[in-house]
Amino acid sequence: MTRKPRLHIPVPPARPGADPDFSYVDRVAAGAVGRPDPQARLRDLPDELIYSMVRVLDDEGVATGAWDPQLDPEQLQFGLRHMLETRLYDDHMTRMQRQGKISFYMKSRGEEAVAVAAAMALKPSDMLFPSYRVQGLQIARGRSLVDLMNQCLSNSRDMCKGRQMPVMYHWKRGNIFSISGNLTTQYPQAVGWAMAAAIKGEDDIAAAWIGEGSSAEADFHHAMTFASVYRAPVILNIVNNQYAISTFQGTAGGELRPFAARGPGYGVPGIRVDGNDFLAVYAVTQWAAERARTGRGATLIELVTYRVDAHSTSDDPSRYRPKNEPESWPYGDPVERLKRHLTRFGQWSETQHAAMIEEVQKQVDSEWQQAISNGTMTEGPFLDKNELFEDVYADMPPHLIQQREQMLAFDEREKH
Amino acid sequence: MTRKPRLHIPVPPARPGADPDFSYVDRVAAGAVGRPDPQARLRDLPDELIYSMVRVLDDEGVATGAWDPQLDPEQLQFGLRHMLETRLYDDHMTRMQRQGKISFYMKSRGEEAVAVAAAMALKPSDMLFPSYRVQGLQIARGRSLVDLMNQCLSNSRDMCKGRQMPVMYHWKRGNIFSISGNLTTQYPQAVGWAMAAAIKGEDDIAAAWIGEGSSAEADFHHAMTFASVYRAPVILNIVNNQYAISTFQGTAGGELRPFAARGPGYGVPGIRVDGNDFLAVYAVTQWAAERARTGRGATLIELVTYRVDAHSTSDDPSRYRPKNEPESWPYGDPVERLKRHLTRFGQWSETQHAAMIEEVQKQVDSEWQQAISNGTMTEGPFLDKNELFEDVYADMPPHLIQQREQMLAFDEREKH
Amino acid sequence: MPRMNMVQAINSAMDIMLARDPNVVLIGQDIGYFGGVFRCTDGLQRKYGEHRVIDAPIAEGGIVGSSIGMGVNGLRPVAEIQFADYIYPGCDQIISELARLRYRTAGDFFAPVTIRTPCGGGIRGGQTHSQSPEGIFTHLCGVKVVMPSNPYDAKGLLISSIEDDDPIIFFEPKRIYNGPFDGDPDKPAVPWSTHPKGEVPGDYYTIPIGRAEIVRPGEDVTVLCYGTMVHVCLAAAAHTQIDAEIIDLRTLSPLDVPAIVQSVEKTGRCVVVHEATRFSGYGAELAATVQEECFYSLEAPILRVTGWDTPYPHAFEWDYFPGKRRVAAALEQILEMS
Amino acid sequence: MPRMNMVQAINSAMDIMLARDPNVVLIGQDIGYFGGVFRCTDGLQRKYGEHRVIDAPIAEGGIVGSSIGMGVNGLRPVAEIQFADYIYPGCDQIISELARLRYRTAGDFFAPVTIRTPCGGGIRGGQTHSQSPEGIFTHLCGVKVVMPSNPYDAKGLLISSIEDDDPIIFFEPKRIYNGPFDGDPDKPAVPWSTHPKGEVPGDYYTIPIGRAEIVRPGEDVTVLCYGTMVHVCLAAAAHTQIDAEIIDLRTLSPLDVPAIVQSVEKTGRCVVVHEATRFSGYGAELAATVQEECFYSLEAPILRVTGWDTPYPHAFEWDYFPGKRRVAAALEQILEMS
Ligand SMILES: Cc1ncc(C[n+]2csc(CCOP(=O)(O)OP(=O)(O)O)c2C)c(N)n1
Ligand SMILES: Cc1ncc(C[n+]2csc(CCOP(=O)(O)OP(=O)(O)O)c2C)c(N)n1
Ligand SMILES: [Mg+2]
Ligand SMILES: [Mg+2]
Repeated sequence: MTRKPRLHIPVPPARPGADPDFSYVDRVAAGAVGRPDPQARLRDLPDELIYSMVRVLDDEGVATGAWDPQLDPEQLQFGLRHMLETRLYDDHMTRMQRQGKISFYMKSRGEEAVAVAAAMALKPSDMLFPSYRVQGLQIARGRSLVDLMNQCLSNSRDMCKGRQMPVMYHWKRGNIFSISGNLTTQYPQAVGWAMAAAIKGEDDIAAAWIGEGSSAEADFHHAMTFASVYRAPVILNIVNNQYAISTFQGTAGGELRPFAARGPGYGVPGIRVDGNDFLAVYAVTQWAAERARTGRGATLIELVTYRVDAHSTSDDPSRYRPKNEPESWPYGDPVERLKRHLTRFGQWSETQHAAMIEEVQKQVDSEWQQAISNGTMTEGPFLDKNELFEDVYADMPPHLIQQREQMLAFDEREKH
Repeated sequence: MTRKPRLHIPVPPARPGADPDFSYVDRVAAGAVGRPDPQARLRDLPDELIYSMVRVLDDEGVATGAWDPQLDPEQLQFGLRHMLETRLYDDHMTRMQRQGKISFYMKSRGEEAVAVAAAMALKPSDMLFPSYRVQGLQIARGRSLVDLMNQCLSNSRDMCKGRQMPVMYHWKRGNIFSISGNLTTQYPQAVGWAMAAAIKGEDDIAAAWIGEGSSAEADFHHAMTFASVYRAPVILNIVNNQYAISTFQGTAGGELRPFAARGPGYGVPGIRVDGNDFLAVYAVTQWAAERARTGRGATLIELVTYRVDAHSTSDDPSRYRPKNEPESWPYGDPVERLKRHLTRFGQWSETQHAAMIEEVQKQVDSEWQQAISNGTMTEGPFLDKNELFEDVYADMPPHLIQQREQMLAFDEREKH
Repeated sequence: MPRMNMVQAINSAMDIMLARDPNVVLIGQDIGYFGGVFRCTDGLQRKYGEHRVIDAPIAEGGIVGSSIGMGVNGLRPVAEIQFADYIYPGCDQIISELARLRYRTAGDFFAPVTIRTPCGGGIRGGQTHSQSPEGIFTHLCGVKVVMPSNPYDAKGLLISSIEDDDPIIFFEPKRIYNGPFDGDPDKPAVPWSTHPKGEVPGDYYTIPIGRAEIVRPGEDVTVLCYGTMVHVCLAAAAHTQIDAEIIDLRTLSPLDVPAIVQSVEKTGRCVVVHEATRFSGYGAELAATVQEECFYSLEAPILRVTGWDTPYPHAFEWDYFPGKRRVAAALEQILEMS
Repeated sequence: MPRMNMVQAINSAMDIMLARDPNVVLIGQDIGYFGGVFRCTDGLQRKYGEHRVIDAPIAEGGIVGSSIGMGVNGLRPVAEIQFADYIYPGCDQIISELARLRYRTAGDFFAPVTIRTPCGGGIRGGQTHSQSPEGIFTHLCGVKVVMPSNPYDAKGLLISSIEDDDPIIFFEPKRIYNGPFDGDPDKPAVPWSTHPKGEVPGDYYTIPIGRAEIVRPGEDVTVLCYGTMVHVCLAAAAHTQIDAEIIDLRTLSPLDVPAIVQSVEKTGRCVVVHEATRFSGYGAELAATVQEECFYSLEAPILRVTGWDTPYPHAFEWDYFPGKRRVAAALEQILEMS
């Protein structure tokens, strides 16, 4: 009987100091994967959807293959604009956090296409259940940055009334659900929302996003099981950005199989897509949405991308991965790739691009000015302190009224 | 926008009054599925392991194909005897429940091979994490029926000291873990046990059993994820007996894919086996055990069988399925099939069989007499009432000592 | 007036709400075709269809999580957890999501989910069919906790719960589904049909959430109880002939403090009774509140009669269960004190 | 004597136990190579290897469930739940399995698992990084609940917890990881190095589980508190110059009742303080026990100073946090009463 430990421990390909090594990420040519009829039955879907990768944009920026969604230039420029807006918004808010203007922030750099393209491929009436790293959904749906900034500032116009940490947005009118600090809880909720739509005979569908690390939570299984049993009209997205804080995707169970492979076992199609390829994300989302809307049930989409920046403003990735790893991600940058595509076909230019960046930057700055005029952590206008006790219940019960009075009494006391 | 409900609801093929319909259960010929090298890598395992069914015994009782474990007559007779012992024990205890001698009972009729064959294919030092319907594990490992009966009686010799409902056995010396009333909790526990064995460099493996309905619980996902990430030496069995109390296996997510299909998505091989085929269950368990013991990690086994009797003594299946459904199960009865096999090759006879039944029945009866001599629900010897407060903690804390005294004080009080 | 047991009253409440509000749906294990292991949903799927009375997979977390989603999409889900002992896999969705959704979205999103679940012991169910976990949920902000003690209240409170826009954990003391139980297992079972609270109007009515009821007026000591223990306490009072004022809390959270204070200020004594284990249980809140509110009226310490601080056993159930004799002893003890 | 902050003391406890006992293993999210989001396991994987300091998938239920299995197989797992706010997915394994395994198997099986988890507010973490859920776990039979208030106790109690054969929920008040905090966020942060309890022996020592400590002897009122609130209470006493006897419970369950009774019988007054929400929280048990044990010594009702009964907010944190001024007000109020 051996006495040598033989527990397998997943180890990332490169630690700080070592050279980045993405040999575990297979190189797939754009257009390599065929596009099945969205009405196809699960058993007729080819394995390549899971084990290869849906890609449309090649390295030269040419769109190739059956998955090319054939979007017109305006749509593409619209997508580019919203990815840029997302990125510059992220950069700005990170600076503001460093300056102590907000308590915390989480960027989505490198993952903008995952959110923006998906939002564009869905109907405005479809309900979105986001994670904390798909702010592009809000921006692509036309949410003003001021609203988002107000939330991060917990100021007088914060849609959460100061009750959530920064980036935990929601948007009722825009059909975007509330972001929870507890991972994966939105997954079965999205399935339930979709079940209700089906029960009511409505055509709207739901879509939810989690990270690959979050797929280990129980709610992933709950969502997959319920989506499968009731054929719920829902799109379940796993954003595989290779990291969950410090642990690489192998620790979440991605070492042996792509996360998309979890689908078929439940009777749910899985698709693996290049998450940095705007056209591919759009096309795959559109395909899954058509299935859901036409009664073919759920689709599990793995979006392969890379978390370029820190997990959050509290994190320092240089502690656990090579500093230069981001540059060596084989599938490039979503903004650059869409830009190259547009430019190549004369629908965009460096000057236009520079102009757009300048314009968006101006917009971000001016919206920030607006936002702080609604208050900051340190300067008013502040939320009404009474809000602390509102919305625990639909109507405030006696003990909360009493506690609110106690709180106000203390303030009085302090004054004198 | 349609207004017609379009939520899919799984509906069983036959309700009470209708004719049984097992057309959803594919007929697979014995020997149809090949036996891959236990050292094979997941990617080299054929789909038929999951989408077909491993069967060895054909309808004539002939063992065919590569999965035939080639057991000698003594082993087969040993297996037959323990299946019979399990069955007659079940029948006896059910009668005793009807007579009010025990509070509750759960039979495993029709599923005896699932437990007995698996136990025989594993080493005595392997740790078993049972559900409440694999009592055959205990019996095949040589547990005396008296011990099991003592537990069901919560009598003075109950290994649970009256703290668990009937059938919630455990057997430390026999390496069988405690049965929990909470479904599926044993699954990640078995994985953890196996992780510890691997950490310590020991060769023992773990095996766990749940029902197909229980596979919907979060702990199924936890177990699969951890087993996959750490390649834990564990066998995860799903006993698909077609029912979870009143709901058929489609409600648990079995409508679109066999439960074995959940495995590969995690990087864990899945195998579907005829659970009423003693030889097939033995062979598949042996195969999975060899993989686990040689560092190839976990296997998910779906054992296809049928719950012939009520869920428990509190249940009445005629409320939700055709009365004559059990007889029409396409894969027969595990005892009959093994008997036919042995008889066909002159290693068994009707007279031997009748004699064995009589002998086992005698044994059951005499062990019951022994058991009730250790006390029943109504007659002593009873457990020491002080036991009520033992084992909450390793050492009894002051507040429990105090509460125990209060309890005893009440009894005193009543006496006078 | 029709007579119903608690199962029928609960069934009637859901029947009425399914008929009145197209957005009401039921989901749970074995609740559909089968009608539930305790028969509480018997006949409702046949009557309202498989899209409104839904058999669920065995995943309490999925049942609660999907119910939240359905609630956010305009439905009023009534989820059944087959036994309160099995609610824990749903804890994260209940505690982190259901209870706090309205707060964290400043009222923009909420899920009017009612979670029904049978609780309590006395049925020889052992540790996993006998638990009283209400104390975990009364500690949450954002959910209301209800536990009726009779058919009439059960129906009225369940209708109120389903109509309530806040999430509600609705505990059903399974020991009294078929008849009141005074804690003496040797006595022949009494059906609800002989009990005044077994008279239940066939149609719609509500009982307000947040209101306790005095089920026995008295002068000497206030007894705070709920669920099965209401009947045990009544029996103890009758047995000891102590003039106890027995209050059936009915709603555990939010608590009807005025009703309690008024009584304790009158009696000057208080006994708190529940089946759940004692340490850090719900009874502690009752004792803490009473001594805060009524300290100067109290002539004796508040006593707690509860389950012992052990898991619920299979054997010795009647030594574990806080029965008539233990409540009676506390009543006698507290009157001797001062 | 070396000086340590609480993170270093906790790290040192695990370091020593990993060295002393080959069966001790650590498992949790980001605890391995990275050393934990709060650095509590910094350097331990490098020192003891990946088989003993294990990075886990993001599945609290899996972490607890597999830890139970490891414990049953002879290991002593120390599991980290990254924030107490994320312990709920592990509730079923903790409540239904970990807490009751020894009982239901009559001692044949048990799992000596220690669950470490950072709790409490004061770090602008909002509702999902600030919770104090101890009251859910103190209600369980079969687990012990510990919460240290300083580096010296943290190390001694964690070593005792790891060596204990019973499962333990070990709460770490994250606000005081780096220094004591008296509740005033505007004051400059104080490091542990200047605090007597920041003097921590480098080697093995234990502090017994189940023992409270008087951190400030006094005559006029007993203050029961733990974790961060110990420092807030000390500040309130200093601020009001009230001669309060402040007891740091250290172990919440099982509770050190004699230490409490002795003090309250002396002072005749008691204030209970915790960060957690008030209704049905752990403080209720303290109040209930004190009035049961010390009723005739009490000159005033027991007061509770706690978090308000709302989710933990992001804005208004210092209106929510039961800070010095609220404790001080309670101390003054209780002395005026009688
Ligand atoms: C239930 C729960 N457990 C743990 C955490 C702490 N946590 C926050 S983000 C995170 C990593 C998530 O990684 P992933 O799902 O891959 O998303 P990503 O950050 O990469 O977008 C963890 C462990 C949490 N928020 N909730
Ligand atoms: C967590 C939990 N939820 C619900 C139950 C109630 N329950 C007991 S057995 C059972 C059905 C289980 O069916 P399956 O897993 O198929 O096992 P089988 O009874 O068919 O062997 C249910 C729902 C439980 N014991 N635990
Ligand atoms: Mg990630
Ligand atoms: Mg089954």
